[in-house]
Amino acid sequence: MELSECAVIHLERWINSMSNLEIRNLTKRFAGLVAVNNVDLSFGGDEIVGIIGPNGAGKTTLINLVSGIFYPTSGQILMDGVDITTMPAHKRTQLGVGRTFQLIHPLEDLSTIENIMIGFIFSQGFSKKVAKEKSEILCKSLDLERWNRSVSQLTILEIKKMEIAQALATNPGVLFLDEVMAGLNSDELKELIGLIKKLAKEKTIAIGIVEHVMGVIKELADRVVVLENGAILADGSFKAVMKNPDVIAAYLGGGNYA
Amino acid sequence: MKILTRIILPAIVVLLSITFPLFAGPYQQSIAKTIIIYMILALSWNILLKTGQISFGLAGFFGIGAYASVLLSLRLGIPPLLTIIVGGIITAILAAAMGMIILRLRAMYFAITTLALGEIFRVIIHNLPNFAGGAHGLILSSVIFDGNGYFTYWLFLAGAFFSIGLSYFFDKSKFHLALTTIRDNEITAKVRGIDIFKYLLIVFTITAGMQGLAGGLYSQSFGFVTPESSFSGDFILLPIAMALLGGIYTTAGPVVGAIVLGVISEYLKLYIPYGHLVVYGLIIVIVILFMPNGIVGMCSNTFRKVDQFNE
Amino acid sequence: MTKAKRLILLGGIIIFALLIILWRPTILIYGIQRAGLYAAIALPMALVLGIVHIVNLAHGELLMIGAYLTYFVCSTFGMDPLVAMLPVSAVMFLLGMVVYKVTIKHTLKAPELNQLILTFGLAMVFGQSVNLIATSQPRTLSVDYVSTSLTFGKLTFGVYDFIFPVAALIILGGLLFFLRKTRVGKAAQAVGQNPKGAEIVGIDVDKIYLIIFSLSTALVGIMGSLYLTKQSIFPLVGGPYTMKSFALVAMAGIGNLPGVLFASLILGVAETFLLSFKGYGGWSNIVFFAFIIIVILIRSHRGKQI
Amino acid sequence: MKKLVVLVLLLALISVSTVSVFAAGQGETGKDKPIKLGGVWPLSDITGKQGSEAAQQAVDEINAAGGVLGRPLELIILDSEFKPEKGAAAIERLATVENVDIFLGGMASSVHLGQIPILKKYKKLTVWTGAASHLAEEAIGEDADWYFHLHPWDYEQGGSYVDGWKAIVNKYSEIKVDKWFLAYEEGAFGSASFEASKVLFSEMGKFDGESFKSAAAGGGDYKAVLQHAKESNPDIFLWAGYGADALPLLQQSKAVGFEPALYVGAPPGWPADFGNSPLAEDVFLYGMWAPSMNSINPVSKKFYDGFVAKYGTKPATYFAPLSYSAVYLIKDAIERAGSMDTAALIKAMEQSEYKSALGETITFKPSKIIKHQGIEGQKILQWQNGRQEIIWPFDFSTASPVYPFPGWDNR
Repeated sequence: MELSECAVIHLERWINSMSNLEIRNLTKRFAGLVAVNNVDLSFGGDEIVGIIGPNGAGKTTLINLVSGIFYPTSGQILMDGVDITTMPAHKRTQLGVGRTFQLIHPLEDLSTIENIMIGFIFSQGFSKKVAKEKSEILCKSLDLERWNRSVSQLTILEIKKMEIAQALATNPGVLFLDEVMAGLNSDELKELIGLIKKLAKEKTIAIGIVEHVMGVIKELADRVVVLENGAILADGSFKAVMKNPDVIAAYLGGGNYA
Repeated sequence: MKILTRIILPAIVVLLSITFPLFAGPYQQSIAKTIIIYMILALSWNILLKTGQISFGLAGFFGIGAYASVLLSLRLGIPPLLTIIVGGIITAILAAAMGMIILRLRAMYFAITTLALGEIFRVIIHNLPNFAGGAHGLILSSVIFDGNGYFTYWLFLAGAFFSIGLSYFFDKSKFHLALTTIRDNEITAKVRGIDIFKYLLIVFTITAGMQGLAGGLYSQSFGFVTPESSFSGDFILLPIAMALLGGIYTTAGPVVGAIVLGVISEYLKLYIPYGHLVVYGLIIVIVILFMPNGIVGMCSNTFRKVDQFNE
Repeated sequence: MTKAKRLILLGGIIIFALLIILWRPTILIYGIQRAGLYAAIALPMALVLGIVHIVNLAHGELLMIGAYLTYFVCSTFGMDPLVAMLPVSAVMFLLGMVVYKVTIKHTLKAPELNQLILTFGLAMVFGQSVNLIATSQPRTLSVDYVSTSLTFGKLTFGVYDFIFPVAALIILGGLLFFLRKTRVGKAAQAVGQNPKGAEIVGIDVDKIYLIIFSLSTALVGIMGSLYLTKQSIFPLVGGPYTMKSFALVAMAGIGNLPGVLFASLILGVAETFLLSFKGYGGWSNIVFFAFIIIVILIRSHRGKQI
Repeated sequence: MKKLVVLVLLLALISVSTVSVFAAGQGETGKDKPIKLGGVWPLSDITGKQGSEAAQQAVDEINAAGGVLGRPLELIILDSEFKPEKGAAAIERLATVENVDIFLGGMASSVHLGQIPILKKYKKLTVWTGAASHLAEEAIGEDADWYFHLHPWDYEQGGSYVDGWKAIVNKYSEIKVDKWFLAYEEGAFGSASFEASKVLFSEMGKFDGESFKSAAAGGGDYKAVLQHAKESNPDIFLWAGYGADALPLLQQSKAVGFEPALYVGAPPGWPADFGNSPLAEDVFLYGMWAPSMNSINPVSKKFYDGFVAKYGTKPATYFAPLSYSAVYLIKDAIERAGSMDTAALIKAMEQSEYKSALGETITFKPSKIIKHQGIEGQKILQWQNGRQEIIWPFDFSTASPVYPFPGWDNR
């Protein structure tokens, strides 16, 4: 089944969704160090934004702030104009903030399909029955065929897909993918890249993708944001950013990028 | 096969348990009643455990339910049957209020806090001689149904069915998904739209209500309450042991565990009058060592293996 | 807790203490003695909880066994309990090894609940076995020196009980030295913080667990001997101390040994403070648990926003 | 599949538990069919253990002497585990599975409260040796003519102490009991003694008291109470607690320098070789029986020697002679009744006049509520040279009191 087809089936609630996330001079301090420093960032529609930077640059912290795992020290977060700065995480999800996690942690005590259902049920309020149907369709759309297996039997790629599906099931307008590519071989990488492209365009989800693999960013990102020490160092097209001397310095200084 | 397991067998069990008094003597009935008390506690504790929260507050809520029900019939003359239900509700309300504060705690901090609260209830009751009978406790002029064995048994059975029903609901409804997600990973739960606190509060309240209900059943059927017996530590660890030995996270587990341990303890003491508790303890140790997933867990595992073999 | 806060708290406590000394010195004396007993018994549990990560519900029963061993040694060989302490602790160490190897070892992979109920079963076995052997009739060693007392003017108080705070300090000091200075101790701490990591860097986690559990059993055994000098013993004597210790450890926070001493001090003094008001003794039981709840809640509030 | 297994298991268990009804309870029939007594005690506790053993001893003695009405006695002993529900289930079993004719035993009021509704259901002859709580008496009620209670009720014990001390003061003029202090354990047992005593003793002088946490409940620190006792400086200091409190109390009294002229303890039992402690010397105590009774009471001697011979240990609690007496009371009643008809048995029991091992000749009189109360008070004894000597009632006295309580240092 083509994605475009099933998209129609299970995206009816998404038609008018051209979400927009706006982050206004956001700052987060942990005892002493500044993890996120006065960040201004705004994106939406079907834009794919690559968020890069050396380790400890505050990429994941930024996502945690937006998705409500932490509350910021100062600044503002607006989702479609709604101030969600101090909103509990589960409410933000219902407003369309979605994310995956750097470290995969599937829910071991639930089946694969149930792992996906929870999004439909608790974010969108579907009944178990409907959620199941929708999840199966979603799985098909992601070529995740073995949804009846227990999580422990899945391959890494399948688990990654499952977690993306779990996030999609919450009907996000803005979706953060935190190093989804980690641990995949080149073929799997290609597959997932293709998938993400489709998602952005066909479901009109704004995607913020944190990635070390520059190739992926190059492939996917319409726009790249570079963080260093929690502050935005550069913001622009991949080419432009990569030419930016500060960025190069940062990377040579910061060292590692895959 | 499906029909057999889904309809016929349960029907038989229900029928048997209802007609139990007709072919079993008062002695078996009274054992069954004790088992049911512990079964309700084990089930309720297991439901909360599905969220990953370990409660030691069983005795506390049990005692509150017991005292509430006795006080209601002594001070306000409310009919016993009603006091049991109202007692359960009062316990639930109290639990909800406490939950607001303590459900932020996790793991052993939550466990010890619930234990401490139970103790505090006991001490308070203990120091209210005029209102709650103080150290002596209180007695009722008559026990429920004037001690009619049949009705009392059926009342207890109703309590058991109610609890099993609740537990089954938490196993099958979307609660199962919410609670399991919370247990497995609270952060995932949050970002997938689950209001953790809300679910914890609901479950904590309901399970406390069940424990209060058990307390009411107990006090009304024996016609008395005392701080020592109504808040007894036996109501904390034995139900937990039963749930664990039966198999946690399932409804069948606590039920089986309660029946097995309940029956075993009765039979042991017939054969070893002066040392049965040693053996009882040994059995607990051995089961934990050799059936880490409990009886139900083990059975289902073996059968899963068989199924896979057949595939 | 930040340094500043800690200092403020300490200052407050000192002032409070001074006021009490002026008003009723016995409160502080008895409070400290009581705290010593609590802490000395709770410390071994804190050790096990912090490193082996199991709540040992048989803790109090081990105390009881230690006490009974001492009793039989003393009554048969006419030994002084403070001497008998040494052989007893050795035996208890072995007992600890056996208990660990035969039972606990095999539940460490399982969820913590299994360990909880396992130790509950063990507690039952220990308590009831002793009951079969020695009956529930209390046993007493009457040692004359336990009632040695000091008199300042009108005030007379027992001094022997200071053996408990002393014991607590020795145990704490010893454990801290062991954990911070010795190789095994450092390894143990590593295991406590991150068993997997420790395994990777080549620490024999199982051996560490064995040592720590046996060590704590031996320490509880020693406390059993000390307990016997002051109290009559019976098969269920240990039970309450399991819960008290568990509560204290929770109050102090897992892995925080000095905290146990601190927590015991607060509770000990608070209890004796309430007890010193005639007729309010009944409520002193609440103090213990109320304090624990408050402390835990305060800590959780500080530790909010993971 | 999983469910199937579980359900099968369930069925199996239920059927197992029911089969037993028909399995048990079919004894032999005919003339030599034994007369069945059913006894319930907390067997894990020394009181229940020795109580049941003493009852068994009596049964064996009686059978050795040819039984009752030519029929042997049979005693079925069940454990109450100190749990009301277990105690109740035990009564149900004795009544329906074992088909006993008579209930006896008993210890712990809370357990008894759970049993009373069941006892009322069967209305068989019941001879109870324990449960002192007045609540138990209320629960039994006035019209339970089948219920015979041996152990004095809590208020009766208080009363007996008053009478005892009055008598002692009259006889020994030097003894002074105008100012009282009662330290009582905070549980039901202690509180009961306090409330009972408060009323009664206030008529004899100034009465004061405070509760403490018994070592049996994880306490064992009495310094605060002793401090207060010392401050109020009483003529007579009493403590109502458990055996585990006995010696620590004395030690801590010494430590805080508290030396009352009369030091009285009222635990249900005393720790092993308590008498050997120098501190124990001349401590007064309340109790129903002491081995010293052997020297003045042949029944007591018979019981004591028999018990030691049979079990190799000394009886350490008065629940032993009490249960022993209960069995003999029943035996006499059956013989007088000449049948096992309950009405006749009750009638015969009412006429009991049994010279018991406890000293008293047990007869049944009404107490506050119930019709048949056996023993109405405890005795006042004193530890002298490591033995419990009986001081009062004077007709059982084995020694005269040592007064005042010697100071801690001259021991």
